[in-house]
Amino acid sequence: MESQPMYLPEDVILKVENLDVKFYTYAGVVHAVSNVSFYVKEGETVALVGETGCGKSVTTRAVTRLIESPGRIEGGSALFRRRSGKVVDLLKIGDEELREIRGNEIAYVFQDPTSSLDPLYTIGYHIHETIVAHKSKISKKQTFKQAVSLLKQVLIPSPEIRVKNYPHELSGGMRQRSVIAIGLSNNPRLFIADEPTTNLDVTVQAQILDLLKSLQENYKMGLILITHNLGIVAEVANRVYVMYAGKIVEEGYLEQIFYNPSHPYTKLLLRAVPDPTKKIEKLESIHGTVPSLINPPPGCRFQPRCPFAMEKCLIKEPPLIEVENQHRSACWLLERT
Amino acid sequence: METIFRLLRSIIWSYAKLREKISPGWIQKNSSRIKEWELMAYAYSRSLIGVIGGVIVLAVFILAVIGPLLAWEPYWEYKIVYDESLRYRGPCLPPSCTGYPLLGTDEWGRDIIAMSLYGFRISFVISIVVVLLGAPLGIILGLIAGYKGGVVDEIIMRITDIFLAFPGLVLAIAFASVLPQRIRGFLEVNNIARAFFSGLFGLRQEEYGQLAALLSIWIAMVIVWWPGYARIVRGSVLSVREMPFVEAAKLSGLSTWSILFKHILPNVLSPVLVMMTFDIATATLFAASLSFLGLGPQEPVPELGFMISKAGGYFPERSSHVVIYLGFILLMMALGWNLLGDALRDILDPRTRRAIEYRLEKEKKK
Amino acid sequence: MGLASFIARRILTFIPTLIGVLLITYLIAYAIPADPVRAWVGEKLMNPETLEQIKTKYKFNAPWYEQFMFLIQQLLTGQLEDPVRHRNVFTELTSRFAVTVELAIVGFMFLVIIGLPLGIIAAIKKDSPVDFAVRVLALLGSSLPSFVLYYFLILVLFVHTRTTYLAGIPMPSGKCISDLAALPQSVPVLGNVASAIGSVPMFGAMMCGEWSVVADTFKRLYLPGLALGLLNGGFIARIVRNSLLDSLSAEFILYAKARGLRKLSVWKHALRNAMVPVVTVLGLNFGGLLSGAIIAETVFNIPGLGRYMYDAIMRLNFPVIIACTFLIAVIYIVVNLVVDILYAVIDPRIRY
Amino acid sequence: MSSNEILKVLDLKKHFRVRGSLTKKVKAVDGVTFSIEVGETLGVVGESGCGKTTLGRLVLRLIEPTSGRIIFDNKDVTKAKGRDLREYWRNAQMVFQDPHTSLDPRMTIASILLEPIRYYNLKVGDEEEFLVKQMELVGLGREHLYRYPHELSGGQKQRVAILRAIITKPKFVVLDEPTSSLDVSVQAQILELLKDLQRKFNLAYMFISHDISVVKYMSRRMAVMYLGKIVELGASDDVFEKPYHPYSKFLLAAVPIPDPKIARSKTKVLIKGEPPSPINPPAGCRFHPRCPYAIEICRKQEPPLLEIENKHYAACWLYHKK
Repeated sequence: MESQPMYLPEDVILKVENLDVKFYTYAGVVHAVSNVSFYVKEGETVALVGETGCGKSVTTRAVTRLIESPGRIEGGSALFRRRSGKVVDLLKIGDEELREIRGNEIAYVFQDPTSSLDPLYTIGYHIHETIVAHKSKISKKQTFKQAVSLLKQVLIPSPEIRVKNYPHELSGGMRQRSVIAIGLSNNPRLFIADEPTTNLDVTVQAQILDLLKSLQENYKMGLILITHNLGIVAEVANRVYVMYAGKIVEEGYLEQIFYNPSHPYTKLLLRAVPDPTKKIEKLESIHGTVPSLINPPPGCRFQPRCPFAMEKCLIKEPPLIEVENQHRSACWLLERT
Repeated sequence: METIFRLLRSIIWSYAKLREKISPGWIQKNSSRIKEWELMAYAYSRSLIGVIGGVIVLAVFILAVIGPLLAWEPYWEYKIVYDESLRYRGPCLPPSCTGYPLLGTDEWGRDIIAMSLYGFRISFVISIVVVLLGAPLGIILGLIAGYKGGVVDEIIMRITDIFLAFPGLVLAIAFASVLPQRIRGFLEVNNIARAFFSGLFGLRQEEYGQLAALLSIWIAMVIVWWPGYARIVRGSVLSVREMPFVEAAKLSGLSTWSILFKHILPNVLSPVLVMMTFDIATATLFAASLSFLGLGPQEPVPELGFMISKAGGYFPERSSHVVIYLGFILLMMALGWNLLGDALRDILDPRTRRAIEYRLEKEKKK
Repeated sequence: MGLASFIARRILTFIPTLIGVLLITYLIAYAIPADPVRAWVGEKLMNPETLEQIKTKYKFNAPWYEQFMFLIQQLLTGQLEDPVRHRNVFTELTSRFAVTVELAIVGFMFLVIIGLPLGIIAAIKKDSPVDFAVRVLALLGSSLPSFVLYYFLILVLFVHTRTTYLAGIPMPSGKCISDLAALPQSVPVLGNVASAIGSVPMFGAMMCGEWSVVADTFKRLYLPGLALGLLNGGFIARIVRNSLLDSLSAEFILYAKARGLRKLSVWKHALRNAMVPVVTVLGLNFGGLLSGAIIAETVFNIPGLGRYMYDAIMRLNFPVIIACTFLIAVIYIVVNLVVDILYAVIDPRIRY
Repeated sequence: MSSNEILKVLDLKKHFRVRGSLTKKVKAVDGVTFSIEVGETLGVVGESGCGKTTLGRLVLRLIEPTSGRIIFDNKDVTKAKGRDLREYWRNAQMVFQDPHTSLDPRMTIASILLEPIRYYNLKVGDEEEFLVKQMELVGLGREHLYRYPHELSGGQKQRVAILRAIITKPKFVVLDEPTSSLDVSVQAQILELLKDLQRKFNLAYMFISHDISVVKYMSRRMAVMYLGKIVELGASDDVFEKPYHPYSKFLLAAVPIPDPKIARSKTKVLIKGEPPSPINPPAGCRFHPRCPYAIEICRKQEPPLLEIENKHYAACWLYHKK
């Protein structure tokens, strides 16, 4: 059965709509991601921001169905424009087609490069494997040559030697660069970086971010950056999605989010982070903790911690309300009555 | 399952109420601990393997305690003296034949069911005591080696290595063949020890020669038993001692010994407990193997391994019923502990904890 | 590069272990309050002259440490003599050990054949009836008294079907044996190795192409081998299962999927990573088999190392006891070393 | 020594032996000198492997120093033993990075908190009432007292760990990355709590962190560490606004600023490579292989920590004899 050709605006690579992911654990059903929609354009950096357990990693993993049992994608669509120009729904295509896209057209960098790399194989072998999985006729010699040039691109010194190194022989920063090189091995159209610098030192973090930015410019790929660090967002993102408890609470261009935040959570979060360039008397802290996603609070999920909560917030979940052009926020305070 | 949970819970709560009576406020202060116990009881009651194991162990325990009192035939009477046809008489099961003995006799014409009742006690006592003596020895040495490190660690681990380089059975054979004469001499003159040990094993006091053989198996096994514990405990201590809570305890003013016993030991105990449970099974079989090789007590002591080895000489023509029945008993004794250990490993596994916790909550709500 | 120095260092740390093992053995044997010489000679041949002769030969009148040094010296120079059989201990030990090696290999084969596939299937079909069956097999295997299982296999496979026999050990032909013994003269180093390997009858027969002897050996030993496999196979399967499940849930497996690798490549990563703990357990099991399965050797009437040592203890045969313990301790050391080296082969993180 | 100083550390060193080698040494902390005044916070920043965590433990004698002196409250505690060491620990405490591992999982909160009280024989009257009062200090209540650590959230656990540290009424607390395993919103709560307690009890803090923004917010003075040495030390504002040492410059430039305009306008100065291993560090100035301003002397001689401006020190030859 041939499905209807799906529509995607020209410059959009990925458009996710109403994504729903649940984890069926013993402890009950965790509604990890509910009703999340976002899109990524060519050559654009989109940041997903939020605290631990807000569902940002799950969202991106769900896009290529990397959710393992007991997790399940319950609904939504993820339209993706393939290199050939064909638009497919990643959540519906067959396993083999999905495999062809993974690691080839969509590349990942997971949070911890140490545990993403198989300790028993060299960096070169990882790249070789990734290329061979998507190109049938290529010799080992060729792939290793390619591996060397990829490592050179991610600025690893003496790549001819490093290509034969095992992961444990590299420093944390080099490992992260290698993982980025693996991601680039098939010229992906979309690059998903999940907390790519969390375990790294600040100076190395700056190097990696710089590298990601320049690579993105060279390759013209879409970049989804997942992070909890607002400083990183400020440095590299074009557009920002703020997530809280499995939902997107605010979205917009970088300046809109930073200079005109409209959701109380975003506002408080921005004031909870010490900015070293400013004199701060007191940090704003958000009292309480992130709610359980098994029994999320009724109405707005931020309501139990929100200093502006009204009666309505307890009853009804707020939809995303337009604040200004492309800037939307899920808060009842913005409702024009 | 439900009844077992309720039973365990009522035991927990009656203990808690007792403590509450002694020192008021105990229940409130220990509510989390009681919750923890309940959680264990729940997890255990939901484990089919564990419940079966527990029932078997309990049955073996009861039989071991009352067995020698229950046995209707004294083991020291050789029936074949009166009736030669009683030697290796086959089982006599009700429909086809009625009467005595139900499952047949051994080479001396004794009822094997009655003999096995003595056997329970002997095997049970040996296995429990070996593990209860061997494990603490190994645990203490492992704790010291792991926590102190350096030269102390090196020396303790070299000694451990020496004992591990010996195959356990061989070392035990060596001990079992060396010790009996000395112990026998000791028991001959020491009446109190004789009375104590004969009571413990459910044997007659006259059997001190055989008691000496049993005790030497015992000592031999304790000596080969501790190195495994020393090693596993040392390994765990090495990782626990790096935990910040150990440093925090130092800063809280605790001495090295207090830290070892209050913080480190409780945190390395789970794998050791599991290992001990499995080891009681291994020790049961190990002791039986030694007797099987003729290194344990001799006639007339009805030790299970020894009786099987005797019957083995007539196997399979005349004695298969003895091998089957006594083999089955040994199997059950070991299986009970092994099942229990397997369940215990699951219960103590922190990875499954959350799930158990939640299911208990749900159960309670119902 | 570091491997040689690692092995050297390990062997150095094992020397005290070895000395400790020998010393303890000797002290235990020495502590026996009986007259070993009487046990060696037997009541019939007893006359004061022979007794005195043996006593002087083995330095029984000297202090214990001199006796010990004497035994060790004899052991290390290969002159130790079995005072009961009046043969060089090593000649006897070699033939006994060769039999044990055969049994260990057959047993190990069954162990691997039963353990590995069952473990992998149990991991793939986690929480299924197969998984449960493996668990039960592991529990039964470790709960069943080995000798009872041996009797039963004899009952089924020997008494009823006669597919095996319980006496003798098949040997290659005399010509084959003398050919192998002559090898070191024709080819210097390699010949020595080949000759040593050929001293295990099964291998000797293979080298001479006497396949019927190999088949006979297998027919003779498959029963105890199967028994050993059944007793420990379930346990091995559980280890395989657990470590495979661990490696399957590792992050790099998910990452391999994210890279779009084919199923086969993903499994390659999972299986190789699961091997490390399995190699340890298999190695230690093989070491245990090499040290002699005394009970199996007793029940199946196999003249192996375990049986030899058992007899020696029973007759207070010090020289043989010392030699056997020495061999067993060396096996322990070598097995541990080989396991460590295998680690390094599998896992590049471990380098010496 | 000015009477206002609670802690003074002189030329403190810790060299670890590398396993399996007789000659190789990790110079985790290699000649560190600083002091902390009563009631003030000294921030210590640096990247992984710079020795900041080792320094914290050395100061508290949880690790034995190789050489150097530690003077606490005018008493030399470098070699203190038994009773003296306990007395030191009663007055100098520590909060660890990860509250999940710094609280014994097998003890209830009450028994964890009672340990210092019992082992230091503190007179508190009714234990339970005392504990409840103390719990209120850190924003927890009686209902948390008899729980196990796993029943609390990360932030609550860290509150308990902080309370354990201050329950003996110490004068000085080492805070070893106390918020790096917590979420941003919880981090702010804990930082405010720490500031609050400092004011209440006039505590001196040594605040160790890799997060420069947090250190700057928390501390009046800060020290920058590189490969076991302090390379720059001064008032936090001064160090941040006008770093002297080239390494500090790179480090501070790399800090992401949560403000897009500043973040994008700031000049990019990226340092090359990653910190080398502290095993056999380079001779001379340890930073010279990566330093773009390195001169001849840097390769040969180690620069001393010099006062360049009012109480602002840097260890760099570039500022020597100016």
